[in-house]
Amino acid sequence: MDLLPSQEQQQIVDAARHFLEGEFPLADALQLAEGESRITREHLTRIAELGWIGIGLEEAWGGVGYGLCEEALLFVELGRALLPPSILCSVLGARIAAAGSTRGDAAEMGRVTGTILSGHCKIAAAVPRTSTSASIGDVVSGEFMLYEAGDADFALMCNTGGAALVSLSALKSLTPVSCIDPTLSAATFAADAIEASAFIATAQDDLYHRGALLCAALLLGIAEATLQRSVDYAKEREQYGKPIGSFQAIKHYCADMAIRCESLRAMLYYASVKLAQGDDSGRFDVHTCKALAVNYAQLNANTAVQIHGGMGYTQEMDIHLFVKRAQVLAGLFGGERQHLRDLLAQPRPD
Amino acid sequence: MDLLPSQEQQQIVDAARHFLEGEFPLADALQLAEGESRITREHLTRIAELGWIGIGLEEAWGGVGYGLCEEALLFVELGRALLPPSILCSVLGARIAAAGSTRGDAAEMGRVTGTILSGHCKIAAAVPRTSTSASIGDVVSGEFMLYEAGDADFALMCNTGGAALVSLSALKSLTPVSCIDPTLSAATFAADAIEASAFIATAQDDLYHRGALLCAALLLGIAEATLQRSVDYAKEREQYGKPIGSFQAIKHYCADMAIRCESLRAMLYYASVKLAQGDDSGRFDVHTCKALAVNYAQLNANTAVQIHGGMGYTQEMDIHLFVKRAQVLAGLFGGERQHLRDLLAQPRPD
Amino acid sequence: MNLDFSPEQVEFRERVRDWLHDNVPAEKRPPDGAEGRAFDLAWQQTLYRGGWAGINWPKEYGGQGLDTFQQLIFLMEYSRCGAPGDHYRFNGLNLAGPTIIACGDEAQKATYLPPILKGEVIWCQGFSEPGAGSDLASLKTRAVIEGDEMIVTGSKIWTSWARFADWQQLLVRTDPDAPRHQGITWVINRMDNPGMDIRPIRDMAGGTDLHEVFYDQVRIPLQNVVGGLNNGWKVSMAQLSFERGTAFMPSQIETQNTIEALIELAKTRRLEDGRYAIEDDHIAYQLATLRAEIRSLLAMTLLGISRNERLAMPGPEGSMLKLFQSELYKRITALALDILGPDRTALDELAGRWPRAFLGSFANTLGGGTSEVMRNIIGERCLGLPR
Amino acid sequence: MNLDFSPEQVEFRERVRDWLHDNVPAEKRPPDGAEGRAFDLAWQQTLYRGGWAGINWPKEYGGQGLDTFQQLIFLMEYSRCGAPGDHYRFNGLNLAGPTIIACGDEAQKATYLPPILKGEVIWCQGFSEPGAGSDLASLKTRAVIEGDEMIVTGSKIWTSWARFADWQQLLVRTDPDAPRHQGITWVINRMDNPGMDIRPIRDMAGGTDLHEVFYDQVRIPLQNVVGGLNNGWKVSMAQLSFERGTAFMPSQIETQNTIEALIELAKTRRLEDGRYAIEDDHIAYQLATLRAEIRSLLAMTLLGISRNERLAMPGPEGSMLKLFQSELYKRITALALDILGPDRTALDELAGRWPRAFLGSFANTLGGGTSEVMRNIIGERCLGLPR
Repeated sequence: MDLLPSQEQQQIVDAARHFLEGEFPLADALQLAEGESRITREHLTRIAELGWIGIGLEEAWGGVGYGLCEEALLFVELGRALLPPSILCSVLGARIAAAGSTRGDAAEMGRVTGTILSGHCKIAAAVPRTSTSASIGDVVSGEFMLYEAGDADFALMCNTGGAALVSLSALKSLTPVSCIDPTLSAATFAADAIEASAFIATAQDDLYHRGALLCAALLLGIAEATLQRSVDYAKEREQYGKPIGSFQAIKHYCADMAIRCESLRAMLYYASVKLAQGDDSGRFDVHTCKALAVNYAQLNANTAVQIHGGMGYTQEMDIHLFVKRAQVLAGLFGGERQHLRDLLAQPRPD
Repeated sequence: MDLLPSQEQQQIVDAARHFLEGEFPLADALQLAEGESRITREHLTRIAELGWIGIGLEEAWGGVGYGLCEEALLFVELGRALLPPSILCSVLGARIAAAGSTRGDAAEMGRVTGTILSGHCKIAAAVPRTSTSASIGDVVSGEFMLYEAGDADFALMCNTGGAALVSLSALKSLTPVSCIDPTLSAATFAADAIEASAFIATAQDDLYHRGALLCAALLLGIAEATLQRSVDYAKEREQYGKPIGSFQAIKHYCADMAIRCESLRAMLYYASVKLAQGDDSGRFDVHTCKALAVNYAQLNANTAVQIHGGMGYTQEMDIHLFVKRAQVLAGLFGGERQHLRDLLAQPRPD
Repeated sequence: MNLDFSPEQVEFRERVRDWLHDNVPAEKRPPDGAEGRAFDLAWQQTLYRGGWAGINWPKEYGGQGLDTFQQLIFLMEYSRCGAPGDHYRFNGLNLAGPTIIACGDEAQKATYLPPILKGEVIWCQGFSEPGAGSDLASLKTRAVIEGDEMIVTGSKIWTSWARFADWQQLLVRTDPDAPRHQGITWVINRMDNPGMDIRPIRDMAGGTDLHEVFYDQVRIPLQNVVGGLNNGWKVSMAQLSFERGTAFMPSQIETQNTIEALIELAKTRRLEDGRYAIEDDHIAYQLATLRAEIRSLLAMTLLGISRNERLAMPGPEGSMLKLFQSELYKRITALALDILGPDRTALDELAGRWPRAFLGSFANTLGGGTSEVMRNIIGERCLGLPR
Repeated sequence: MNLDFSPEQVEFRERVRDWLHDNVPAEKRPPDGAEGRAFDLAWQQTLYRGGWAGINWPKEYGGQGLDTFQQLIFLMEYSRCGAPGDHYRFNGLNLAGPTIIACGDEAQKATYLPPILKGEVIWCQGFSEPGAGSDLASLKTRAVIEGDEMIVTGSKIWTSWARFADWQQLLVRTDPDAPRHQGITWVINRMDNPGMDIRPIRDMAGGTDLHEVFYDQVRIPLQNVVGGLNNGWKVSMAQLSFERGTAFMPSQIETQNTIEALIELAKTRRLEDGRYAIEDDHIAYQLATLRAEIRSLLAMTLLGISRNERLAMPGPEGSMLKLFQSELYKRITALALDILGPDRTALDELAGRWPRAFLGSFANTLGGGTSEVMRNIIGERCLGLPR
């Protein structure tokens, strides 16, 4: 038993962080036009070359053959760097396509798997606007909020029953929406019995909980990044002749933020292991993880604004991007309320 | 328009505070045996002599003839001094008896009114353990928690429908309960169609809302007393070579406690005026006041323990008595949940 | 303890209500910018013509010379009928104007007050500096006296509406050798004064109302000094007590509109599970608690006014109102986003005003003194805790 | 990242489980006092005889010489089956014992360690003083060296179980002229030493486990000094890291039992409106959030152990566990009272253990470092913020 990342796992983390800091400095995001994507098609292929999209996919399907733990570790770094959720959709999309390639239109899905893994296919996230109205299966209906539809090929939609890929060309009328997150484009659409390109049921591959876990990893990245920025700023910025970090109000905000990071990181590791090994408590732990992640990432990002004072409220610093991204990720793969309900409904975990 | 107490009202407050500090110093409460009442029969008659029990009662009924505002101001001071809730029951009980004296067994109720007002009759508070099961009217049923039954003559019970006085001798079997508040005795009883000595419907005199408001006043006394003690202690107690009140953690706790006091005091004044003049929003304002009072008094008392450190956790200081009394008062005349529901159900107040 | 209005006050309220009913513009205020300025000035002109400008300002400068209660009655009716917010007019009406009334000389009053009420000018503030946000006393913008002028060099930040303002109330350091709270001067500056550079700052809600302002050898006549040279700390403290006293009254009253709108939203929006939001007890209790706290905010405002009326000067309790209200507003907008579910990420009609209000709410606990500074002030000035 | 136990660890767990199943006493621990002491010692003796005393203590002193993971496995099984809490044994097993192992000399180890494991003695602590609660370094209890003894005069407070303890780990000032963190010595004191006066303090939950202890010319042999004269600060800091590291592991695991019991309570108690408490969404979300946070507390404990195992010494993260758990526990018990409604004021069967637990919970954010001190430590030692 050892809950810390192994040396090999730590290398994946370090390499990812190094690459992301070098290639996707957040300062760039401050220069983008509203709705302009930080990840171009070209970027996506470079990311794919690193093996990130197939990192947790079995080698037999063209993946790298690591597991969920490595995927989760990588997504913490992607969250910290505020890379867009379409990468999460690519990772899950590759699994749908790969599974789809074993039945139905096998050749086509095999080809799609390849294009996703090579980064030549972009997948937008479609979130049911109310889960009661959405129906996701071989045929898809309902109202959805769609992120990064711009130059995407597919939309990925997912609920507790399963996950589907829908060709973006099948969606007739997208209504553009001005997104709270200026680095993401958004739109809504109503699907009325659209045929999915591929669908995979939860019983076959539990992408809902996998997605929720990876989304929690992205949120941990936000919680940690905003803590780090706050601590750095509190050491540097002086008021009344002292660094503001020496004032208890600020120091205690930071301490509470640190506990949230520690709690969430521990829970992410724990849930990753449990879900990966198909443990009885795996889903309970994922619900726990996502519920905490939504709550903690928002608290940390929002507190970071307060710690940064007036500057934190401007778009000259990047703090606001974390606040906004946390709102987007809060809704992906089940909101806080839903995960809390689900975890309370479960029997006592061992 | 002037929301502050008038000069005459302020005199009532000052006199009450002076009397209470002199006659009922809280230090005495620390010496009591568990369950022993701070207010003996003799004390009660002295209090009655001051006119406190009939302060808000019409002169025609033997009262002093002030109104609800003066009553509320007095009860803040009674709350601050942690005088027991039976005094509140006497104040309301006098109204029930007085109204009862206008019908039914008029002579008997006239006599009871007199004994209550003269402090020769003690009234215990009976709280429905679940409001759904309690039925309060000319006949009373349900399960109740009873405070200060010891040497009481009547129990007062009240819900939104009205308020009743039940002779304590009519209650067959009291089951003593060890009360969280060591200065109060407690018991439970189940009433199965017991005839009330007197009952007054809300339509005739709204004792439920009056009781809730005065209970909120008692809770404001707790909120203010614990703030005052905390501030005094924070100025005096040194750690790390400085008064602890100079540390932001403590200072900011105190600031938040002060805001709660200011908010609750303003609301108490406002609601008193509104309820007294029968304004449309009167009940809304009382629900608001009691809901805030329960919440704020608990927060302030609990925070005061933390500010007082280890000493606050002992029975050598009086802070714990406020923590405990706040729990008792939280349940009288409707809990926080109930008042929140009621206030939300009302139309927008003007 | 009474909330009764006198017959005269009731009659006054009727007049206010009638006039507002007939005169409040039907069209919405255009977004910020030149059109916003034009709208604000036009509305102020309408108020002035109607005899409603400067309710409690002295008559000789165009005000109505009425008391705080009449001002309160006016503001309550004003807020209730959804009349336009102060926007660009805020500074002149609530900060610069009252400060000049309190500390200015006769000439200054005659020169600067009437144009504010007549809707001819917009004012802005120049207090905070890049290095000194909460710590106002450490400001570094220098003013060297030369003859009957001061020559100002330095920079200011968080100046609202600077691009669209005519005048600025500016704090500068006139004596660098004096202790930090001394040697500061409060002075009136023209915004088209040569040597100034005004740079808008984009805030997280997308607005560009805030600015950084740079001063390079900017000349200001000494007759523009208000309250005397090197006396600026005192003048600005008087102002902060207005800011924390009555200046936010309209927004306190407005907060009630906001929570009522949120309750309406909760009655019509469905959650992920298909229920109306208000049917979720967790949401219902939060709404009820906010409604209760906002009701007490109104009561606190009335209590504060009653106190001011007796004591003739706003007390430190104004800091409590400021802190309480700004934190409440943050909780309201955060709850709104929770109610909206996945739609919360939409900045347009889909989610109404709420996501933008949520982003804007972060300013409330920073501007005009951070919540932490307010807690210090409450602890030290209201409760007497040691610094 | 793995949670797999090795075959040996699984086998170990089976043995623990079996033994506990056969040996955990059926009767409840009697209330505190002499009977409590007898019960605790008897249970420790049973553990010792069964070969389960001092799981990770060296074998030569009666321990089992096993690793942290085996200790963890033992504690998880122990907590799960509802075995007796540490109570009076806490100090010897978790604080005094480990400190002597880490800093004691050979003779001290041989003398003091075995009786702890064999269930022969109870230990208590003498650190805090009336004037110095959180600020340990300002302690004033004086010890004057005379020959091979020290003579102690002063007083200590918050000493748990003092009336029922045999030994005390005591911090005294041996060099009054040294800077405040120096000149302090950690020494072993007999509780029946002449010159001592032990006064119980009644806590708000009604317990009398806490004491004030007065020392009037109390003589302690110098051979009882652990870690060297004037080196007591370092020794006690090592101890605080045990306290914040693994000592609270059992109670962290216990917290899970508590929230599960509260969830059960919510399923069977009815609210004022007649519904079961768990049907109220507000209560349900709070229960779910607490269940989630307590699940993460377990994960944090495992992460902490994994870290300790690699780094060989508990890190400052232990402070996070301490703070997180104590605040969680307060929220659990406060929620319990909310669920209980009017019955919450009963300290007997009517409301079960909850009201007393609520009162007792206040101790958690005070003892062993207040929450405010813990936040300072986290800010300064974990995050590197300036003092």
